[in-house]
Amino acid sequence: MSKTDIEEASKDKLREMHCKFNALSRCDGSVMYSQGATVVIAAVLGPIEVKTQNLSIEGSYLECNYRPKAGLPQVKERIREAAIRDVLELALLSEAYPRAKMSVQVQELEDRGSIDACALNAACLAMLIGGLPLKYSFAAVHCIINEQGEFVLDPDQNETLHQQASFTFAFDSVDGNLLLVQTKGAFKIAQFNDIECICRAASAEIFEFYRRNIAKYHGSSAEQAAATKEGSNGDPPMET
Amino acid sequence: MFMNANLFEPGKSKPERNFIQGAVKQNTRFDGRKSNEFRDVKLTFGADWGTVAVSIGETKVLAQVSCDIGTPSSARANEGTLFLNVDIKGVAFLDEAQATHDQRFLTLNSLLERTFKSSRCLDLESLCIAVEQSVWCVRVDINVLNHDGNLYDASTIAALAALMHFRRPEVSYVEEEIRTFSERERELLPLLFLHYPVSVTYCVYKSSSQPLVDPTLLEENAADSVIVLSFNSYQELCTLNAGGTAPTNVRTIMQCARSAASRSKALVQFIRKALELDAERRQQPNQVAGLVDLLNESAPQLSFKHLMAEQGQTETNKADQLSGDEPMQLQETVSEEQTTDTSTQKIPEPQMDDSSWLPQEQNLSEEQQVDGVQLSSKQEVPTTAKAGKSKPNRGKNKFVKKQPPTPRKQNQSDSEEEVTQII
Amino acid sequence: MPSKVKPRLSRGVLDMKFMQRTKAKVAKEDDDEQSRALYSNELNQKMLNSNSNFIIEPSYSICAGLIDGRLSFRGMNPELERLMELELAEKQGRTRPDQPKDITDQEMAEAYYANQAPAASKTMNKKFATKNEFNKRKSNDNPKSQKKPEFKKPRQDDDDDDDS
Amino acid sequence: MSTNTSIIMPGERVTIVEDAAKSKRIILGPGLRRVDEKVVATKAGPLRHKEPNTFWVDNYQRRYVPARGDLIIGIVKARAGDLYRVDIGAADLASISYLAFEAATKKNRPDLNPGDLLYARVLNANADIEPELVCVNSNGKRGKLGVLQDGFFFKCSLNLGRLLLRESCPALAALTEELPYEIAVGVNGRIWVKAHSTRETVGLANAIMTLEQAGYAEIEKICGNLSGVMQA
Repeated sequence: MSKTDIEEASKDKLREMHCKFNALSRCDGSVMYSQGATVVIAAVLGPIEVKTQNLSIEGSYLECNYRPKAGLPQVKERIREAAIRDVLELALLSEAYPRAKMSVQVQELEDRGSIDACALNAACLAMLIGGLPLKYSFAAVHCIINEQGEFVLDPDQNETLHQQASFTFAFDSVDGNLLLVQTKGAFKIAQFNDIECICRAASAEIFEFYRRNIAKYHGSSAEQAAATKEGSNGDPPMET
Repeated sequence: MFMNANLFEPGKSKPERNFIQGAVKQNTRFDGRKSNEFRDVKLTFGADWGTVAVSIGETKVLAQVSCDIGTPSSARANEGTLFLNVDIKGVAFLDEAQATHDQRFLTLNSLLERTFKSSRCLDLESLCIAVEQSVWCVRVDINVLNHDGNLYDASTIAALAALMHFRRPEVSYVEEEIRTFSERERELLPLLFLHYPVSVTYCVYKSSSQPLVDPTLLEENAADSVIVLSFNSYQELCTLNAGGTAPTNVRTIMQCARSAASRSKALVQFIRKALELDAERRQQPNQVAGLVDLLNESAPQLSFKHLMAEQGQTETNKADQLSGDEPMQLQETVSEEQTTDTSTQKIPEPQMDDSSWLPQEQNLSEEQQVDGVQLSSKQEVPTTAKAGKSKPNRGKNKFVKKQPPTPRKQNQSDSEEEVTQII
Repeated sequence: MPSKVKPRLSRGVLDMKFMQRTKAKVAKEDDDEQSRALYSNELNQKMLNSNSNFIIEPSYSICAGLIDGRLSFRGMNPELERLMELELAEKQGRTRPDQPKDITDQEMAEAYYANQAPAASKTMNKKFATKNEFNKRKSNDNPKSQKKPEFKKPRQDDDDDDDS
Repeated sequence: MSTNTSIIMPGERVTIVEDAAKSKRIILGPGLRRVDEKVVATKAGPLRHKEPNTFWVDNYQRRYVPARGDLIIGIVKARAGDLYRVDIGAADLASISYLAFEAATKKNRPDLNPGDLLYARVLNANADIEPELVCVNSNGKRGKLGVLQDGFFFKCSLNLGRLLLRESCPALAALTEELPYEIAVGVNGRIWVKAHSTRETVGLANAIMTLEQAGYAEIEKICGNLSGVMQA
């Protein structure tokens, strides 16, 4: 993670990302994730017991909630929640645990722009840490066209005040397919294509961030793994 | 079906319960604390006004205060409203633990209502814009993030700190028209307080006469009864909640109340100090990091041990009112600092033993500033700016003489309040 | 479905006593065919023919070869430690150690030779023995052991369950 | 091996395993799945390999997923006819028949009550049916299984459970030097400990919990330090 401050000028860079795994002690996996000054916390529980009305023998039932920090969820939050659920459903390998429920909760801590993308990325990290079976990981990127017609990647809240159009994309990690497209405002299709390219490039950075942090979390375990391997080589095969 | 608590709850199995009972008897706590020792409290203020994250050990709570303009109730036409909302369903997953959730949620909710609403800690009259027409409706949302015992204290600290941190925009009411000033036009206003209540929780076990303060979830679940006391910084009781199956004698409750009173005082002092530091940071440009600090390990932490240790040090330097060995302990490690805390509690005890803690107030020098703010602010018309006053100025407040009758009167009205509320 | 129609045995033939094994075989074939037909649109040829080199093992403990998690050290639970020792010995020696005996070989041999014969014949012998012989044996036995042969209770650990 | 290369992410093809599968049979552990002839990861974490032919993905998962043969610690929740319902920290409650105890008969039922702790083996685990436990081995003997009396019990991550149960794990041996104790580690992330006194048990449990925060490599260092933790 670079220590450089997020400058207003850096319109083509993601804001600085931070994350802290298993910040909460009781759930099956949690992550506190920040992008710039936007902070969200995501937690997963699963596979757990499912209510009969949601039970499915085909695959697990996914419950997904987004909670604002003040007040009850309104329409805006419901839309965000639905968007998160749609992406998670695509990524989750639900047939691994039929007759079970996966619960993903996203709690907003501080909204300073790009909250949709942050919430999605946090949910992805929480699922990775919680060990839910996934088909692929995903990364979401937010980008706007400001009033000067410039593209601003991952804008801060005060940059979004006068925007022409805003875009949120989510990409999968394997084929780079688009999992989510959310646009608002007026734009040309050429601009859309350009922004899609910018966001795709930025998503690679987020995937790298995921990998680096999970590696860090598993920490020094890599050397140890090598040691265990050698140790277990000599051992007789285990009996079952 | 549905008997399975998907979330693991410690303290529900027989060995755990037996073990805790045994350990309490031997005065041993699982995390090595003494029976009257607290976990460290940490505050993190958000970039927005009225956002605060509180952690007591692994218990984490987020509180957010918001406000908008609404109509007052007809019974109290000249008062704003305070609404408290507790959310335990989010990332804490407390709704998954089916059997206990209702009880826990209701107790917590009623505790908060009684501590903040019924005790009338906010000066609601100051939130009135136009009588019978529009008032400020203050809403506190408490989001439980993680539950490792003592949700009560974490919630009350979070609610209090968030309310104290919150700033509302100024409004003018001219010719039947309300005009709200933006932050650029006029400085935002803090809320006005009559007193500052905060709760302290104890667990009582059948096997021991010694209650445990600040229980972890394990201790809480294994406890026979839980006592929650809310005190304000004048050491007046605002709420007492005792339940469970352990027979508790009066002496135990008095003992709890005594230490809770001084603990509450220290906590309010701590919150105030943390707010001061936050205000200082806000003076400097680009320094407001907000809740990102939770992720940043090098960020300055507003922790109870840290701040109050400093406080104690300056206090001893200034007033020299505490015992001589105090600074020595303070320089030692974290665990030692905790004993400082307990020793501060112990010092007043001999005086309090004559069954009243009011005489003891004479010793307090630091706390009385509250009255300064309160007295001056009490009867004032709502729209005047008082931002400066609530910023505690400790030097000045030393000279303000506190007046015990006022808060006491307040306190007596509590019970009436409660009665009317119930009706 | 097989293209070539197989000759089928009639029910009458199959009901004959000596055709029972063939009958079972035919019934099984029919069953298999039915189930194949049932799943034919879900199973493809590749799935039927592939002999996969993969075995799925969902247990971490088997994958990582974890040891049993119940352990006792320094005499906290002697019964458990005995079990641990046995396991260790088994692992090291790769041979099954002798079952712990309630009666040692020595005892067994002595008892056997003292009686000279299996127990039943001994009791019968007693009946036919002369008074003299009987007394002699008794006096021989007495100094050696007063122990009356009795039913040996199972080992302590065997019946712990009952009182726990 | 650098830290980065050993981490695999969901959806990634694991070619090392595919190559190995060409010559021999391969056991795919948790976190790996087969899609036709490809091997794809479903979880994020370091790829582990055990000779001769086992591969799996290590993960800091905290939710237990029952698997046949696992030794786990469960809490008896209720009695339902011929069964006891046991919470093992998985999605569903497990069941154990009252005949699945040593020397149990229809007349002679084991005396279990809600809240009791059981160290048991998972007999059956399938996504579609609730898991079944036993407290006897194939010879009808109790062995190490059964009710855990007294002591103290706490939850940890699944990872810590597995960490302690590696054959080469130094932690338990290091603790042995401090005091005599008895322990049951369930791979469902639950640990039960018992020592002679309350204070010792608390120390022991705390010592084990400090390992939770530690990575694999730090464990040796911490083990050297355990006596310090115990005193505290």
